[in-house]
Amino acid sequence: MFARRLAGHLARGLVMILVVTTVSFFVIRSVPGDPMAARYEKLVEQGMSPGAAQRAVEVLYGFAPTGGLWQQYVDYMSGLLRLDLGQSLLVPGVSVSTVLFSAAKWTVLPVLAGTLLSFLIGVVMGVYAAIRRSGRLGDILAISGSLLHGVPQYVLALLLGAVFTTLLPILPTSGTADIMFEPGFNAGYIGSLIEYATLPVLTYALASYGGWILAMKSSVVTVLGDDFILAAELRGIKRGIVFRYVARNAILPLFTILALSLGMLFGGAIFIERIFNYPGLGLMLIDGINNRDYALMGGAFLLITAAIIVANIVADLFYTVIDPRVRSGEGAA
Amino acid sequence: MITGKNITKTFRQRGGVLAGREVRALRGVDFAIEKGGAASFIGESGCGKTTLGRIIAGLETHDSGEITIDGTPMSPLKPRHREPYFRRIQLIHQDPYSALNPTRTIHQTLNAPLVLRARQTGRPRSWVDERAEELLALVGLDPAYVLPRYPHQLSGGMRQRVVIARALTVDPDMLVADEAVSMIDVSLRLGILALLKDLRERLGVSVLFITHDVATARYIGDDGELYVIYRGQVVERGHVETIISAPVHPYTQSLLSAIPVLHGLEQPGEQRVVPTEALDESHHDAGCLFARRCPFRTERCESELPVLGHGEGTPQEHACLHPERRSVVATPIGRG
Amino acid sequence: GSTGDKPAASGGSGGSGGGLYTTIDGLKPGLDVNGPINPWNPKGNAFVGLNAMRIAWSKNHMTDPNQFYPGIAESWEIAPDNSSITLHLHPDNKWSDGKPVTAEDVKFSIALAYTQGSTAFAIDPGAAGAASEVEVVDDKTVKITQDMDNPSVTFVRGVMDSYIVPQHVWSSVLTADFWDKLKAARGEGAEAEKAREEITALSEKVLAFAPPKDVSAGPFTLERMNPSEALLVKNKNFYNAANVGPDQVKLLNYTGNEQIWNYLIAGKLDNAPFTAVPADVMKRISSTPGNGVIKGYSPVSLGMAFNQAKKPYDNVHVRRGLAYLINRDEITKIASPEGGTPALTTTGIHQKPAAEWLGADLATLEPYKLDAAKAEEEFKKAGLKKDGGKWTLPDGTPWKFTVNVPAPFSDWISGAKAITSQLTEAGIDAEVVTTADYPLYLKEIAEGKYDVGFWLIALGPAPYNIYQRLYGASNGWSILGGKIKHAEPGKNGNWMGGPETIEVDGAKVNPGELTAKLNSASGDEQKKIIGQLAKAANQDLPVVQLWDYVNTQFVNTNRFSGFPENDSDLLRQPSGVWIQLGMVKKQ
Amino acid sequence: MSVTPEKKAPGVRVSGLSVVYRTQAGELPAISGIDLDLVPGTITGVVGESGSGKSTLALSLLNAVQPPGRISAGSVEIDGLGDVVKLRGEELRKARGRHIGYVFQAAQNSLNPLKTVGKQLLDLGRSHDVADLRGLVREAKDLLGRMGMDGARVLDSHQHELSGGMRQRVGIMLALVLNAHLVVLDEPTTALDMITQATILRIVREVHEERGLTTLVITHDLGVVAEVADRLAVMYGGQVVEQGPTMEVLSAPRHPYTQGLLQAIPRLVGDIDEARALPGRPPTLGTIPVRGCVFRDRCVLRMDVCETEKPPVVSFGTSIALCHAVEAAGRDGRAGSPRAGEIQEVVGAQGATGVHEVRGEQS
Amino acid sequence: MTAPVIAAGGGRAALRRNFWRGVWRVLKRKPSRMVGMVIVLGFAFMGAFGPMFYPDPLPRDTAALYAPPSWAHPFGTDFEGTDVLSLLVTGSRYVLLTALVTAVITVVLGAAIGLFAGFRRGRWDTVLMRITDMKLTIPGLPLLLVLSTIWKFTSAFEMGLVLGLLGWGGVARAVRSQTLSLRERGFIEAARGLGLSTTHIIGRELLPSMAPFIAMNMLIAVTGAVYAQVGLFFLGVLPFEANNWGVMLNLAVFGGGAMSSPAALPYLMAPLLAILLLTLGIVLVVDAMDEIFNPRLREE
Ligand SMILES: Nc1ncnc2c1ncn2[C@@H]1O[C@H](COP(=O)(O)OP(=O)(O)OP(=O)(O)O)[C@@H](O)[C@H]1O
Ligand SMILES: Nc1ncnc2c1ncn2[C@@H]1O[C@H](COP(=O)(O)OP(=O)(O)OP(=O)(O)O)[C@@H](O)[C@H]1O
Ligand SMILES: [Mg+2]
Ligand SMILES: [Mg+2]
Repeated sequence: MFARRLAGHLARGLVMILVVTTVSFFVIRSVPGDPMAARYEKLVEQGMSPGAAQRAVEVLYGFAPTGGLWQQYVDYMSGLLRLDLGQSLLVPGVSVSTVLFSAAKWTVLPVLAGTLLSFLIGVVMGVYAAIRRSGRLGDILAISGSLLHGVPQYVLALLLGAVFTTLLPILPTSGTADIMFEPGFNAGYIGSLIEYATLPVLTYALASYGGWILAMKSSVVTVLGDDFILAAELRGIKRGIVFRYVARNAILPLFTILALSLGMLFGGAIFIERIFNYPGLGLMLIDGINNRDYALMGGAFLLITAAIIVANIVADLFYTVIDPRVRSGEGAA
Repeated sequence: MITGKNITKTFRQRGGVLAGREVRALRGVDFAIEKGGAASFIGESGCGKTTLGRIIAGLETHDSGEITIDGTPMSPLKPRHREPYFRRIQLIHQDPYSALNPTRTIHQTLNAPLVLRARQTGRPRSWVDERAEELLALVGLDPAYVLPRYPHQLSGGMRQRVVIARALTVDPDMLVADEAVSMIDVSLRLGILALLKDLRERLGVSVLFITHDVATARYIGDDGELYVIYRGQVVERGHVETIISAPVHPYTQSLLSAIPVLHGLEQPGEQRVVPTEALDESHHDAGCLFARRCPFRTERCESELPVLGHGEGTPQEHACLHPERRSVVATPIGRG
Repeated sequence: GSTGDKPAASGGSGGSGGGLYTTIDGLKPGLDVNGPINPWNPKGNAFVGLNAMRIAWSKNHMTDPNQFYPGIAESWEIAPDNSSITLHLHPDNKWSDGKPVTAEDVKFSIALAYTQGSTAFAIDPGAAGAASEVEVVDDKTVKITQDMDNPSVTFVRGVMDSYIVPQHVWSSVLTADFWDKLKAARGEGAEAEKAREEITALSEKVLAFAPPKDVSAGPFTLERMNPSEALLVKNKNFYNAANVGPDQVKLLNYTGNEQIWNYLIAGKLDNAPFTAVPADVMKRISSTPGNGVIKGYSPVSLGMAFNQAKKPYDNVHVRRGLAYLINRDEITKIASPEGGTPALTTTGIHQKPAAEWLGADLATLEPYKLDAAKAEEEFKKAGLKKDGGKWTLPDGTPWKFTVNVPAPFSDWISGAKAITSQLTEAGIDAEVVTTADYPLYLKEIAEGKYDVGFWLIALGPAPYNIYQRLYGASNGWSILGGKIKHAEPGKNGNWMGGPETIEVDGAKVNPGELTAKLNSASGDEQKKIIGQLAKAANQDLPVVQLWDYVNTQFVNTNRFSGFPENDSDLLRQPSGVWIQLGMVKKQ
Repeated sequence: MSVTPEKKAPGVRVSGLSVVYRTQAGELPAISGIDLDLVPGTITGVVGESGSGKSTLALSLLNAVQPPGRISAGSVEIDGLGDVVKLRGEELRKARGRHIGYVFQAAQNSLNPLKTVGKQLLDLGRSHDVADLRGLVREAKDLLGRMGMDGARVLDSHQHELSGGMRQRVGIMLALVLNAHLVVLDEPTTALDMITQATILRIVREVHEERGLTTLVITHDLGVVAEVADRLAVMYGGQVVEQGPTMEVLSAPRHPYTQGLLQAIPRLVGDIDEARALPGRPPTLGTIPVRGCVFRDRCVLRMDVCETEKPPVVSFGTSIALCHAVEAAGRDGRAGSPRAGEIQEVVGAQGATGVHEVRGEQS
Repeated sequence: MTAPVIAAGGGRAALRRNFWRGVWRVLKRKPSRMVGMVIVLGFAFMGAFGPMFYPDPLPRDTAALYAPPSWAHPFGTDFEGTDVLSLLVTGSRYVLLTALVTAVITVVLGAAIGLFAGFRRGRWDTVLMRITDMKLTIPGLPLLLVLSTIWKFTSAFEMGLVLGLLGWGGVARAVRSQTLSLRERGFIEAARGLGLSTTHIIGRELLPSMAPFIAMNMLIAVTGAVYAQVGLFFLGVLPFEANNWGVMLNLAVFGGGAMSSPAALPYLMAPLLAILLLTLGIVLVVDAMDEIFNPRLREE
C-alpha cells in the first residue's frame, strides 16, 4: 500500500518537475539583457581598458549555453537527466549544483531553525489561545497572531533591522559567522553562527509564528469540541492525559502544514536574506537574475520546486504513517 | 409508473489507500411502483437503500439493469434526455438541515424552481407567489410566517415540510423519501408521515419510502408494498401488512423482532429472531447472503443462493431456502 | 557589542598578536566560497594586492598611464618609443610554498594571459598594443616587445597589469607547445585561425582552474573563507614581508552599500573603498572614533546622455537648454553628497584631469551655469513653445521628458528624480523610468529604448578610455583591425546617435576618429586632440555632465596607520598594495 | 480491583436541580428544578424530545455541565459520594469513571481516534491509580466478550476500525470496567439501526443485572425506554413532567404530553389512524415559558391556570405527574387520571384533522 | 412565535435592509471590528480621495533633506525634501488600486476555476487541479522577480493582472474543496434534482454559501497584493514612482541609510506603519466576515 502510494507520488512529482522545469526554462531564457554587457560595463568602470574588458568578457561566453533556444532546452534537459545543472556564469567554472548547495545551506539552517522555533512557540501559544479563547488574553493572542501572520516578512525584517542596527546596534546584520573562528564544532564558531543568524531566524520565526498560533488555535478548538475529549473527562481521565489527547489530535494536521512550509523554505526567504544580507538561496537567486546567470536561475527554480514537491509527498506519506485513520484507509474515503 | 429490472451498483474506490476496494451496494434489484402507489424499502444500515433511492431519483447512475419510467426505458437515452423523466421523481432528504440552503430564505428557495416552472408552462409571474403560498399551505405551513424566514429560524419538522413543498414545485409523480423522518422529533414524525400519506391521496403522488424502521413504513399507506433489502438484495417483498404480520425471511423477522416493545402496552412476539452475528459487508459467501447470521441456517444455505420468488403458501415473495412464518411482532396487550 | 574585537580574544588561528587588518574588496562585490583561487576568474578568490600579484601597480596618474609601483617586478626599463619593456624581478622573492619566483613563472603567466586576451597579450592579429614577443633573458629578467604595426600608448600598462601565478601549480593548464601555437596564431589563413581557436578554447580551462591551495607571491595567502568573510594570513616568503604591517587580513563580503555603512559605523573596517554614502550616514561614520576619510581623484563622471535619434533631443539647443536648466549643485547634494562634486561644466573629462589636460582652455568652455532665462532662449531657438506654463514640442504636442536609470542604483535614482522635479517646476513634464536591473538597462539603452539616460563617462586615466565613453561604440565608432568605422544611429550599438562630424572652431572634426587616435598619439598631440574633443563635447553636448565622482575612502586609524594622504596616486589601488609596499603600520 | 462485582448499587437523589446556559439573551434555564430519584439497582429511563434537557441532566449527574452552562441550583446526592454538585477537582475526577460511568450520546466519537482502545483503557486505569493493569485488561476483555465481541481484537483496534454498534459497546465497557455502579447512558442507540439497537439494549439490560448497577438511560425514543427501563421519567422543556414505573406510565399515562407522545409513536400493529402527531413544536432554550406550565402551548387540556401557575406534583402511588389538568381531574374525583382514550376524545372533539393539526406547529 | 410577518413578495428591499442592519449588529458585537472597519474604510478613502488634497507635483524643500519629524512634516521628509506623509497618501492610490485589481482577479479567477472544477468533477477537475498544483509549485516570488525583468508593470492594472494571475491557485484549490463538500450537501443536490440551471446553482446556491470564504480570501488577497507589489518595489525591480510605498522603503534603506542612521528612519517607518495598519484593519474585519455572511450568526 505504502509503496504503491509512494510510487504514484514519485511519478506525479517527476512529471511536475518536468513541466515546471520546462516552464521556468523558457521564462528564464526570455529574460532580456546580456550578462556580458553588464560585466563589460563593470570591468570598464573598474578601470580596465575597453578592449581588454571586451576580451575578458568574451572568455565568459564559453560558459554561456550555446545554440538555438530549442537546442539549449534539449541540452539542459539531457543534462538534468545526468543530474547536471550546468555551469554557473556568475562563478565561471563552478557547477551550478555546487553554487546551489553552498547557498542552500545558509537558507535551510536559519529558516529551519526559525520555523521550528516558531512552530514550538506558536503551538504552545495556540493551545493557550484556544483554552483562553473567550478571554481578553486569548483575543490578544489571536489578533496578534493574525497580525504577525498577515504582515509581510520584509516589514518585520525592516522593523527588526531598524531596531537592532540603528537604535541599539547589538546584532550583526550581515554575514554568516566571524571568519576568525575555525569552522567546526567549537563554542566560538557555533556562538558566532548563532549570533549572525539571530536576526534572520528571529524574523522568520516571528513571521511564521502567527500562522502557527492561528492554526493551532483553530485545531485545538476543533478538537476540544470533539466528543471524545469530553468523554475522556467524563471517564475521569487525568488532566495531563486529556491534554495529551488534545495536543496529539490537534497537532496532527499541523504536521502536514509544517512539512509543506519546510518545503517552501527554500524559496521563502528572499526578503529576509536581502535585508540581512544573509548569503542563502534568495540572495543567490537575486544575484543570478542580476547577472543573467540562466543556469543558476534554472537550478534555483528547480531546487525550490523540487523541495515543494518533496515536501508535499513527505507530508502525505507522513500523514499516512502517523494517522491510523489514513493508515488503514478509512480517512481517504 | 416506474419499474426497475435487475439494478446493480458497485462502488469502486478510486485513488487513495482504498483504491480497488469494491462495495456491492445493489445486486440485481427489481421493483415496480404504480402511479399513486407506495413502496417502502427497509433494511439495516449500509444495505443499499439510499443508493437505490438515489438511482431512482436519477441522482446516481447504476451499473446494469434497466429503469423504465412511464414505459420509457432510460438506458438508451442520453443523460440530457433522461432529465425530464427523472425531474418528476423528487428526492426528500433525510436531513432537513442540509437540504435547505442556509443563506436563502424560504421564499427564495421556493421561488427558483417555481419561476422555472412558470417559464416552462407559460404561466405569469404572479402565479409563482400564489403557488408558493399554496404549496406551503398544502404541507401545513403558514406561508406568511414561513416565507420570509431563513431555514435556521424554523424547526426540524417545518424544515422537512418546506423540503417537501419544494419537491412539489415541479409537480412530481413520485417522492422518494430517504429516512425522511429519522431526524425529526418524535412528536412530529407522525405529522410528516401523515403529510406524505395525505399527498398521496390528494395529489396522487406515489411515494417511495426508505427507512430502517418498519413501523413507519405502514404509515405511508396501507396499500403499500414493502421491500426488505439485505446487502443489496431484496430478500422479501410484499404487502406491508402481510409481511409485518407474517414475515417468512429470517432477516425480515430479525428486523421486526428488533423493534422495541412497549412493555405495559404490548407483549413481545413469541418467536423473536436475533441474528447470530453482526453485519459484515466484506464477507463474500457463495450461498445465501444472510446465512452467516441466520439462526436457522442449514448447510444448503451456505452454498446455494436463493432468489426472490413466490414460495408455496406465502402471499409475498421471498428469497429464503427455508421460509417459515414466525410470530415476532409485539402484540398489544388485550388484543392478543 | 560588535564582533570586531572579539575574535582576537577568543583566538582564531594564525599568528595572533599581530594585527588583523579588516577591509573590503571593492573590485569584487560578493565574495564567493565556491570561487577558485584564480585571479582571472571574476569571482575567484584571488584578491588584488593581497594574494593576487601583478607585475607592477599603476599609479593612476591623471594624464600618464605608464607610471607604476613595483609588484612582482622590482624595476623595469621601457624603451623610449614604447616598443618594449624589460622586467627585473625581485631577486629574493619566493612563492608562499618556498619556491622562488622566476622569469619562467612570468612567461608562463603571460601565456595564461594570452588565453584571456588581456590588452597587451591579445592573440587577434592587429590588436592595438599587443605584445609580439616574450623573452626570458635570465632567471629574473623578462623582455616583452610590442607589435609596432599597431602600437598603443597603453601597452606598458597592459603588460604591468598582468597577473603572475606559479607555474609549478598551474602547469597542467597549458600544453608544452603553447608558444608554437601562439606563433601560428599570429599568422594568416586557416592554420592561424585554428591555432587561435585552440588558444581561445583554453581560456575556459584557465578561468575554471582551481588550485587546491593558495600559492601566492603576494604578501598574504588565503587561509579560509565563509560566505561573508575571508581570512588571509601573512606570506612569510614575500619579498617585503618584514615591512608588511598586519599579520592577517580579513575581507568582508558585501552585497549592498548599507552593509559597508554599518561596518564603518561600528568601526570594524580599517579601510573601505569608495561607496556612495548619504550625508547622515556619513555623519555617523565620522563620529566613530578613529574613522577618517581620504579623498582622492576618481576618474569617473556621471553624464546624462541623450538619444539624439529621438526628438527633440536631436536638437543641440534642446540639450543646451536642459544643461542650463538643471541645477547640478542641487542634484549632487541630493544624490551623491559625499561621493561627488557637481560638474563645473561638460567636457567629457573629470574636472581634475580636465584642468591638467586643458589648462587655461578649460575656462573658455561654456560652464552652463544654472540660468533659466538662457534655457528658455535655447528652447525657443529649438522651436519649442511654452504654452500655459508647459513646454511643448514644435508640433504642439506636449514635451514629455523621461530619464532612464537602472533601479538598483539608488544614487542615480535620487539624481534622476531631482532632475525631473526641477524640470517639472520649469514646466517640462518629466518622469523617471527605471529598469529592473543593470543588464536590462544596458540592453535597453543599447536598443535605443530611451530618450535620456544616465551614463558613466570620463573613465581615465588613459585619454582614449576617457573619450571612448562619448565617442566610442555607443556613439557609433568602432575600431576593427586598426581601422575606424562609424555605424548609423540605431545600428551596431550606436545608441547615442550623435552626428559623425561636429563643427569645432569653424572646423569639422570627427570625434570618433580623434578618440581612436588617442590610443597611439602621445604628448602634445594628445593634448591637442583632447582640447578638440572637450570643446566638441562642450558645444554639442551628447551628454550633460552631472557630477564628478570623488574617490572617498574610509580608514580607521585606531589599529593601523600609514594610510595614503588625500589625492595620493595610490588611492585607486586596493589597500593590499599599500600594505605590500610597506606603508601600513600597526599602531 | 475485584473481578466479581459486589452488589452495591447506589441510590441517586436529584433535587431541585437547575442548569442554566449563558446566551446572548442572558442565562436561560435548560433544566429548572428537577427532582428525580434513581432507585438502587434499577434502570431509569428518561425520554424527551430534542432540547428537553436530557443530556444536560445526564451531565449534571457527573457535575460535568459544559460552559457556557452551569448548575445554578439543586443537588445530586449519590450514595457513597455525597452531593456531586459540590465536588471539585481531583475528587470529582476520581468520582467520574470509578463511581459513575458515562456512555456518551455520540459514542461513535467518544474514542480518541489516534489511540487503540487498549491504550485508552490503560490511560483510564492509570488515571484511577489501578495497580493491576493486567487485571484491568482481563476485566475489559471479559466484559467485551460478554457483549459478544472478541476482546483481544477490539482492544487492539482504533476507533475507525469498529462499527457503530461496536463502538457503543466499547463505550459501555469503558464505563463499567472500573466497577462503577452508577451508569449513565445518553442516547445509547441513536443513529444505530434497529438490529444493532436491539443488541445494545439487550446488553445494557444484561450487564445491569449481572453487575448490580443503578442505570440511567436517556433517549428520545419511548420504545427504547419501554424496552429496557424499570422506571421512566418524561422530560419536557427542562422539567420532568411525569415519572413512575415504566409499565405503569405506559399503560396509564397521565400527563397529556406523555399521552401525546405515546400516541405519536408509529406502531407495527393497530389502527394507524389512531396515531397522530402532537401539535406545535418542542420548545427551545429561548422559547421555554418561564412561568406556568412548559407544555401548555401544545396541550389539549390547557386551562387558564397553566399560564401562570407552576403545575403541581400529582402522585399516584409510585408515579407522579406535574399537571394542572391531572390535578383538576383528580380533584373532580375522576378515577386517578384521564385515560388515553379520553384524551383522544378531547382531541377529536376539537376536530383536529391531520393537516390542521400540523399547521398548529408554528404557533 | 410573534415575529413580524414580512410580506412574501416585496421582501427584497427589506432583505437588503436587514442585511445591512445585521452587518451593523455584527460589527457592534466587538469593538475591535469597528476599529478594523474604520481603518479599512480610512484606507479606501485615502486611496480614492487622498491625492486630491495635495498639489501635483508635491512641493520639495531641498534645504531639508531627510528632515526629522515635525509638525509640518509628521514623518519627516525624503531624500529630496518632500513631505513623507504626502508621499504616503498620494502613493496609496496606486498601491490600493493594484491590490484591488489583484484581489478581484485572484478571487474571480480562483473562484471560477475552483467552482468549475469542483462542480464538473471528472476530467476537467483533474486537469484544472493539476494545473493548479503546478501553479502552486512554481515559487511565486522568484517568478515575479524574473517576470519583472520581462514585463514592465507600469500601470496598476497590469501589476494587478500579473499578481492576480499568479495568485489564484490557493483560492481555486480551496474553493474547489468547498464546492466538493457543498455539492454533497442536500440543497445543491435538490437544486439539481429540480432541474435548476447550473448558473442558478452556482450563482445563487453555491456562491452565497461561500461568500464569507470568498470575501475573506478577497481581503487576504488585498493584503497579499499590497505586500507583493510593495515588496517588489522594495527590491527595486519595478518602475520608479517616488511616492510608491515600496520605493519609499527601498530608498530609505538602500539610499537613505535608514538601517544605519536614524535620520531616514521616519521615512522608512511611514510606509511600514501604513502596511501594519492596513494589515491590522483587514485582520480585524476578516474576523467579522463569517458572521456577516451567515444569516444565522448575523442575527443572533
Ligand atoms: N459514493 C459511495 N462510494 C462508495 N461506497 C458507497 C457510496 N455510497 C454508498 N456506498 C456504500 O454502499 C453501501 C450501501 O450504501 P447506502 O448508503 O445505499 O446504504 P443505506 O442502506 O442507505 O444505509 P443507511 O441506513 O446507513 O443510510 C454501503 O456499504 C456504503 O458504504
Ligand atoms: N452549549 C450550549 N449553549 C447554549 N445552549 C445550550 C448548550 N447546550 C445545550 N443548550 C440548550 O440546552 C437545552 C437542553 O439541551 P440538551 O442537550 O440537554 O438537550 P437534549 O434533550 O439532550 O437534546 P438532544 O435530544 O438534541 O440531545 C437545549 O435547548 C439546548 O439548546
Ligand atoms: Mg441511507
Ligand atoms: Mg442530548
